[in-house]
Amino acid sequence: MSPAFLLRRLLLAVPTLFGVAVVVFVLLRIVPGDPIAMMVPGEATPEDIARLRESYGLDKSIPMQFVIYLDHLVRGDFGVSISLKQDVLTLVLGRLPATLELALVAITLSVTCGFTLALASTYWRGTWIESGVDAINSIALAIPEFLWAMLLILAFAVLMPLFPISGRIDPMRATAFATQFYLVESLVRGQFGLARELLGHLALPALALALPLIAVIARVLKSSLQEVMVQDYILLARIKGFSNLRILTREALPNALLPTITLTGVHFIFLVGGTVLVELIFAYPGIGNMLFGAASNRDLPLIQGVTLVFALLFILLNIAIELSYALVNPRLRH
Amino acid sequence: MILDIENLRVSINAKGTRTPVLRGAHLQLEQGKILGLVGESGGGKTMVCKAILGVLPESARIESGAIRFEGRDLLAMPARERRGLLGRSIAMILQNPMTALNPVFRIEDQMTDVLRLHAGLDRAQARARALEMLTAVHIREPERVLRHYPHELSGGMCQRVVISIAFSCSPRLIIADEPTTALDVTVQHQILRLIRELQRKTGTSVLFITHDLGVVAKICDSVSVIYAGRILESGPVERIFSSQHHPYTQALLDAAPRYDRPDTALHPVSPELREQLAREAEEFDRRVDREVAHA
Amino acid sequence: MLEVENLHVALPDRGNKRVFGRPPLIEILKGIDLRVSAGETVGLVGESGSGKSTLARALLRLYPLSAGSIRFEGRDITNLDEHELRPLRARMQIVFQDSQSALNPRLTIGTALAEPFVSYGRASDSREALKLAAGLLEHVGLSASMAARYPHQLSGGQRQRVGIARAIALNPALVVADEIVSGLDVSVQAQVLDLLRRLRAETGMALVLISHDLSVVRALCERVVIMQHGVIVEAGPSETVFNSPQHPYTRKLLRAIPLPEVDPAWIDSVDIDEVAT
Amino acid sequence: MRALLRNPKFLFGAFVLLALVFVAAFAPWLAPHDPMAQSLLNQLLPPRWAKGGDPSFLLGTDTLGRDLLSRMIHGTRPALLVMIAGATLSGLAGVVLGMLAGFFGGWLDTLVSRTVDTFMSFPPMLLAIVLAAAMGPGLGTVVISVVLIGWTRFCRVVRGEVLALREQEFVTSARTIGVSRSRILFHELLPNLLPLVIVLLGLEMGRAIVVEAIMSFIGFSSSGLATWGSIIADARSYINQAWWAMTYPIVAIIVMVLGLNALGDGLRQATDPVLQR
Repeated sequence: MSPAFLLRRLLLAVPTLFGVAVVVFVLLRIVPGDPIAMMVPGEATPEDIARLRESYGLDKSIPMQFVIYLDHLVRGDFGVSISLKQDVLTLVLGRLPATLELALVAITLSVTCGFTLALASTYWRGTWIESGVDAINSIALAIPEFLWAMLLILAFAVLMPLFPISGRIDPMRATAFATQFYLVESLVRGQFGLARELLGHLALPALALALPLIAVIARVLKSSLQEVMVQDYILLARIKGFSNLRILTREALPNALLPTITLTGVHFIFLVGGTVLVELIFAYPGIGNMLFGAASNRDLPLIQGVTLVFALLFILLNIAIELSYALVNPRLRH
Repeated sequence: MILDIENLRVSINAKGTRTPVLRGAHLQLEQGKILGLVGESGGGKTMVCKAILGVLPESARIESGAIRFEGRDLLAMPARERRGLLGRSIAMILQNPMTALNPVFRIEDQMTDVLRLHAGLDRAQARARALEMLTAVHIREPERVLRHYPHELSGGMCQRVVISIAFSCSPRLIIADEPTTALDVTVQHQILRLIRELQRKTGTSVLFITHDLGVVAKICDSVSVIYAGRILESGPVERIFSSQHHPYTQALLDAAPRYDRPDTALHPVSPELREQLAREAEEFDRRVDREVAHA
Repeated sequence: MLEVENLHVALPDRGNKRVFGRPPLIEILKGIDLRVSAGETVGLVGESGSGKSTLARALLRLYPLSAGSIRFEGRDITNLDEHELRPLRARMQIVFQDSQSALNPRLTIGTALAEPFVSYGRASDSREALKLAAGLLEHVGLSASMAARYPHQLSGGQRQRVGIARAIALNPALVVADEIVSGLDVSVQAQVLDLLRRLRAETGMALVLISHDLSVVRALCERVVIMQHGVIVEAGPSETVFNSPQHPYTRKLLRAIPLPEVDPAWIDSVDIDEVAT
Repeated sequence: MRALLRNPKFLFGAFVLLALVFVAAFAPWLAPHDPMAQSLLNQLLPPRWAKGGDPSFLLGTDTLGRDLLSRMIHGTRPALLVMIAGATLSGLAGVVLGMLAGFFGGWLDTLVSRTVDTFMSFPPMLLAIVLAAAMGPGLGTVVISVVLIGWTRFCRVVRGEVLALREQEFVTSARTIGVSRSRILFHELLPNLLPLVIVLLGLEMGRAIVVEAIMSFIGFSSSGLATWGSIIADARSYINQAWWAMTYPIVAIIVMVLGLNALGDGLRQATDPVLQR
């Protein structure tokens, strides 16, 4: 991985970020109704409103407003939430760790399960294991996370109550944490009881997010493995006398990773995007859930803040995926 | 006799239909010699080679016959023992050097893994042996080549590396499947000489699979011609390239242009000959079916 | 008929992407001079990396030239744009090496062969174009019923015949054949070479036959051009070049060809050491 | 056509789609009750076959005593509308832009690619929510959300495919026989894109139904209508009293999604010439 490549990639993100800023600006300007009118208490005078309008730059022309808006963004000033009356950036950053932990658990789950399924069905090719994996896959693939979430609620919360269906942790115990990364913190501190409770709350939302990705990874990795397994160098490895397991994991897997990362990369992003909905369904206190509150209160600065943070997250994730691609591909390594 | 294939019958069973691909093939390779196996694509050359190595496709079934390696039938051997022979006693050189090496590993890893598995060498010993082998295939800067990835080497260089891997465990049999077909003609010349040189030095026997009778004439001691899964004729190269040969061998010779005989007309293998060979193959199939029905 | 002077072609090096801007160019052809007379057959021989396939495409202006000039039938075509080239394209054709990729996988053979007639208005309607296409198929020794098939349903030799049929559809003055028999069995190769020989005799078209195989070129060509690393090292009548090769590279190429004659000395007549990586 | 009728995936998909169209068309006649009619006497009735079920409410009732079967039947209408309008519009926009960007490259490609990147930088639901906050709830909002989320999927895939196809020799070959650029795009490339677009359309139609359900679930679809999403949203609140209410719409949506995917897949299998032997 050359620094030049990384630089190129980061620079390419600039127009995308700018595009995101433009789209958010346009979307929020087409909102009917006056956002200022909602911000002020009923007894405010027209002078008060005008003053506020001026302080938000809303009395200027649209291009001027855009410049002011960009200027604020660049300085990291996302404004003040209308409904919560707090700094947007602080609010979003306070909730972000919960979303990140959810996404991380879901991604770990999908990568582990996806790899296991793909490797197992390649190793036991032509047996019932392969057909079983294929069947599960095609169903998991077709059903989006929203329906999985509902099915999981039905199955594991109502018919067979194993897991809680809402929240992140008992609020009484949430005060024990110094950071917002509850799961990481409890694991680092060795508080496994707390970690178990956190994971219990995470189980269903993470599974709902992970299931479609598990299927994608299993399918793509399996077909790449099958493509790789008929290559000459695999034949040569077999003729070198290596065991089947070693050939699969040592010789074939690294080669199958390349197409798998390319083809599944975008699905990791879909997974992170899916947190918005899954958080709402499971009342999980991340930024996605905050967004719904903001949307129903028409809290424009907050909507804008969450949107921009998500966009930034997506762009970083994209770069991480490309980096991992370069890392396993010797042709790009130097 | 290091390799003795007797009456080998293999068929492919796909979608309920059985297609014979090897029809009672016989093949004899003497210790320390190079045997050429020649034929057109689809004639069964590759199937012979896959049958010896035990890497036939899943749809293929061995119906009868024996593949004796140093007197022991590979087909009757337990799978684990048979696999133990691979790499140690039997090695292979593949057609396309650019795809024969694993693209994600350095040359060093790909040369030493087999040495560590079979020769019981440690990392340093294996590396020393790898350098020795690269020198033996006349690579000038073996140290540097070890650090490279396959895509950083030319086709000819990759094939030298593949050859050095094949010879590194001092196998007694090497199967070379069209090892020069993908190479330029000048590189082919070098690689052929290299294989000949190493083979003479180590006394290894080589089964050399090719479609090019010219290559056979230059490198092999004896030759077998295969068509539709049947060996049409076998014999020392001197005989086959002098006068007495099968009409099919003659037809192959007549089809290839020669720069030293520009005025000779080119003749494809005639439909009549193909028909006759197909009839013979069918007859063989019917005979086998009758035998099976009897038994 | 075709005159190429001091032709230079440079193509972008895709393996070497820059942080900004375009990838650097690699010069593939470094000053090629070539003449082909009407009805002549010229063989272009070289090993991989010699630039022969690039030359094939550059001759037909399928690649941008960085220097030099190409004249075709007395007209300078060096700087013509695609629109101006269009009428000339009917006069110069190419047959590609990879017959699989050269045919649209989702068009029938008939449609593919009717295409030249349609695009040059040589057929009044699509039915007539299809009829002409069927005639073409028979002309190259295939049955007219092949028209309903798709490329993947044909064998390699059959596909290559279709490629040839498409190239000769408009009666071109020049056909460039780029490695069209490599990868085919000798018997099929003999058939395709025979077809080319017959078509040339019938139509009087000029043929530039590109191949890595000197024997193939010798069988068909009156003149031969030997290329190495983007330059021509030797050119002349086949007779002369094959009987008394002047350039050491030509001699090396000829010596490297294994003739089907037992000759124990041949194998030792090569320097075994690695050339350059 | 025969291949279609023998393809089980296509048959299953076609059956599901036709059933949906039929139910949507005759909803008022098929539904036993008014989907909005509340009845405090018939709150939370279980399905007819369960203990305490009422024969006139086949699938039971919700907390307001509305007939679930009638609500399910009327829910097919918004589902069908969003599915057809959303998938068609996003497919059209994505395919056209993807083809143009991939084929012509240059500034057009840069513009389209950057726009796709920008749209993909929003979580799909976030886009829909922001849009709903701006436009207010309603079926129109849902359709626009489906298009805004969906067009990038088409565009990305089609552009990539065109880029890959453009490198194939048959495109160069078409140039050499004088085929114009627009004919290359529509006559040569489009047939190669169709199988892919068919599959994508099947997937997108399924997704559109899900997006509609999600938007109803979070209350951003039309509030005055009985939709499958609104049944899920209502049932979520009384899930511990009547778990079955939620299963009807979930099962309906899953069957629709699987059916539409199979329809696209089967249609491709039966019509793609490359898959025919």
